[in-house]
Amino acid sequence: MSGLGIWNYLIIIFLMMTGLYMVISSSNLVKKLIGLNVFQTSVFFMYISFGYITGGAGPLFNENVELYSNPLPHVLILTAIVVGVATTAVGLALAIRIKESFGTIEEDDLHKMDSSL
Amino acid sequence: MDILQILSAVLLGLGAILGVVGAIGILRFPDFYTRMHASGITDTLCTGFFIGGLMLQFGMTLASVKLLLIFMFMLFTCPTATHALAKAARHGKLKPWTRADADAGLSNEGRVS
Amino acid sequence: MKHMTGLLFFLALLWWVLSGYTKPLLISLGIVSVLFVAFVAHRMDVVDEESHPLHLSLKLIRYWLYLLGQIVISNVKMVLIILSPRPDINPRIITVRTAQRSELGKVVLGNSVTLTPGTVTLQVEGDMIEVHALNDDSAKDVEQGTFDQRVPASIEEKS
Amino acid sequence: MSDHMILRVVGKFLIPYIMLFGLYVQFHGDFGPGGGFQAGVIFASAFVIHTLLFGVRATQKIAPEWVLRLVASAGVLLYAGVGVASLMLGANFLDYDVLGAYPVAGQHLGIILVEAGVGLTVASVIMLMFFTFAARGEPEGESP
Amino acid sequence: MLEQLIDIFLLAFLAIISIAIVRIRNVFTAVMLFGIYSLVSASLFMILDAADVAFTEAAVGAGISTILMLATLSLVGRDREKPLVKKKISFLPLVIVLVTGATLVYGIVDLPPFGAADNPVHTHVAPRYIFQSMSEIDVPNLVTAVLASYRGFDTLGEVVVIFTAGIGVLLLIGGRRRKEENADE
Amino acid sequence: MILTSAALAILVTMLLAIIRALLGPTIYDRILAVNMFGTKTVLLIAVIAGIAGRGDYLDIALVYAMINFIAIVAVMKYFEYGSLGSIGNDAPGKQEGE
Repeated sequence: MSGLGIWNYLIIIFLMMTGLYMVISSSNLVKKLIGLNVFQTSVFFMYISFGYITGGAGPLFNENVELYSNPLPHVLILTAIVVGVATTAVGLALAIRIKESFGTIEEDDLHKMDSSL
Repeated sequence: MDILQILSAVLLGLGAILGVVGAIGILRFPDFYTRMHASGITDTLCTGFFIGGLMLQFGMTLASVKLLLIFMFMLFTCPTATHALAKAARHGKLKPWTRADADAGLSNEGRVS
Repeated sequence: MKHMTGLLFFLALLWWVLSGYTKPLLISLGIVSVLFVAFVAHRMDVVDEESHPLHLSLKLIRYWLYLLGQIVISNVKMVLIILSPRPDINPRIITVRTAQRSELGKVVLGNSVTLTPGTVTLQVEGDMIEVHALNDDSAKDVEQGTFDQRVPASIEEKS
Repeated sequence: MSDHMILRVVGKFLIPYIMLFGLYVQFHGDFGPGGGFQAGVIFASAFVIHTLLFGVRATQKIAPEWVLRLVASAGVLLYAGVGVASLMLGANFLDYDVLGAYPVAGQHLGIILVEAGVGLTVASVIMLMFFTFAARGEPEGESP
Repeated sequence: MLEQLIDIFLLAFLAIISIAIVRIRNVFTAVMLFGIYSLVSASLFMILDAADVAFTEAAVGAGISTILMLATLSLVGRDREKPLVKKKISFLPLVIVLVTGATLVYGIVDLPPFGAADNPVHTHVAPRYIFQSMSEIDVPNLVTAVLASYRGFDTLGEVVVIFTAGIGVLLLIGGRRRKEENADE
Repeated sequence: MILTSAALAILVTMLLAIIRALLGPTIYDRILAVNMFGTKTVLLIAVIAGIAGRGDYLDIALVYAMINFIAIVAVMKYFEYGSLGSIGNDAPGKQEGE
């Protein structure tokens, strides 16, 4: 395992954990969604790092290239990004509804308002 | 290393220096309006040098035309974005820093009147 | 109509520059795309003399060359200011009257002022423009109205 | 946005070219980076600029909501329809080999149609979402 | 080798920005920083040879998602985070995160080496995609070939998900508000 | 080699811009830093395209320039008007006195 690989994976885990921390600990719903997105991108990095080959070219066909990076993770992540934004939009819409119904998007206040939550 | 490579390296180097200088300006200047001028450097000439150097790298291909397109696009949008931002700041009553304030020992950075 | 023709020409040029392929399929797709975009742009009502100044092509090129020279000069000045240990800055907001009548002229002027580091257009209102200048030197340039005189005169004649 | 003259003029100038760039990305996905997903978003962003400059009601007149709903559904149907067509022609679902005279031509046709379906759906869904978000705070019927 | 220096730099940027996003209280600033985060991550995708992914991240992540978040903020008000009740600082989230992180770091050890051409990922279906696609599909962009042809079924699912998300947004906040909500405005 | 050094110089510029974005102090400073960061990213992508030797990748740089502009306009609009979809009172082409 080269040093670069460890650095890549360490940062990926770090980002994943910051995302998780944001989702758990911040009380603002929009910020929770940002945390969710950070978590999501860390997974994207992980996939793309797995697909990378040192010295390989990007997966665009070219006669004089022998070694390509793996196109499969790229395909999975490409669609995942768009789907991620679509689901984020649903989450934001939910936040707007919550604001309109309860008057706040802070989780603590919501808990205080409705003890059954 | 032929002459085009050297020229390209010179252009890229100048662009790099301008970029770093602009960034230093953004850190050094006292308030938002003056920082805007510093970021103007990196938007104009720095971009121009980089694009020029890259065009020499790519040679006479379609890629060079695309680079020119990027340059023209940025020439249109960068001042527009800067102006929009400045107008928003003016609209938001952000008070500009003046020499008099500094002389009076006031640091009114970020104060909204 | 004239503006639409100009738009079609520039769109076709853009497609050709971007694509670079001469396969019949891609060229026909390109034609369809250009026509579709022109249709949507017409529906959006964004094609007019404000956005497509066809009437000043040659003068605009000369103006651009002049502008480029100005940009280089003021960039060098800015670099010296930033790197000097005690920056010579004396920012102020000045208001100058422009000779431009048309909106396009004002826009070209405003963006030129912003493009040269050291001055930023803050507001364009009526025929007054408000400029934030970094120091006396750059403020003088704007007050003397060097750009104002150089902006192609034909912009005003047309509208 | 009458007080933002510079922004308005530059925006009006750029909108058609951004749309054309989106279509370029759509049709050149086979040869370079790009494809339906990216193209849809870029095409939609031209409408986003229009909304930012002229307000959501003006943009909704150009691209009414019922058209967008229709286009979004049409995109998914186009995608699935290509699959059904290949099913009808005796191959597996979404196996494009049978669509053309010979396999490679069929693959080309299939990919172009499928990407078109993706592009239509993504562009119209993004536009729908943005319009919905932007129109939420607006009073009804205050159109020019 | 120098290219990998860029990679290291960009990853460090990402770490700095993510810490800043966690620390900052103002939600609007967090959204702006998330815009930067998207830009950096797209550059990282570029340097890791994933041009198509960078393209998507540039258009979608940096553009549309920032704009949607801004639209949301304009509707819910740009409150600072937690202005009303001051919750007592709990260490539970931190402990959970640290424990999970430590477990994952332990898991790194068994991962295959970064960037080696004979990793398990590259041996199973990828060679088929890379070496057969020019004769089977004849599309130079391998990502498009895999996306639209080899894994077309997958992509159909994704498109349906996006469509459903659009319907969801319309159902949640589309249309006009109810009467009583209009009344008390 | 040249190109990689240029990329590193851009990275240094980006780092300084990030510092400004983190320091603030006003929100406008942050937006300015984000804008500058965006233009530098465009250049970085262009340089990476040069390193890879592929003209196709320049499309991505073009998208960046575009998205950066849109994002800044959106932020500006959010700031000045508090809403992204408002100001429906002048249709394109119809000029109003200021």
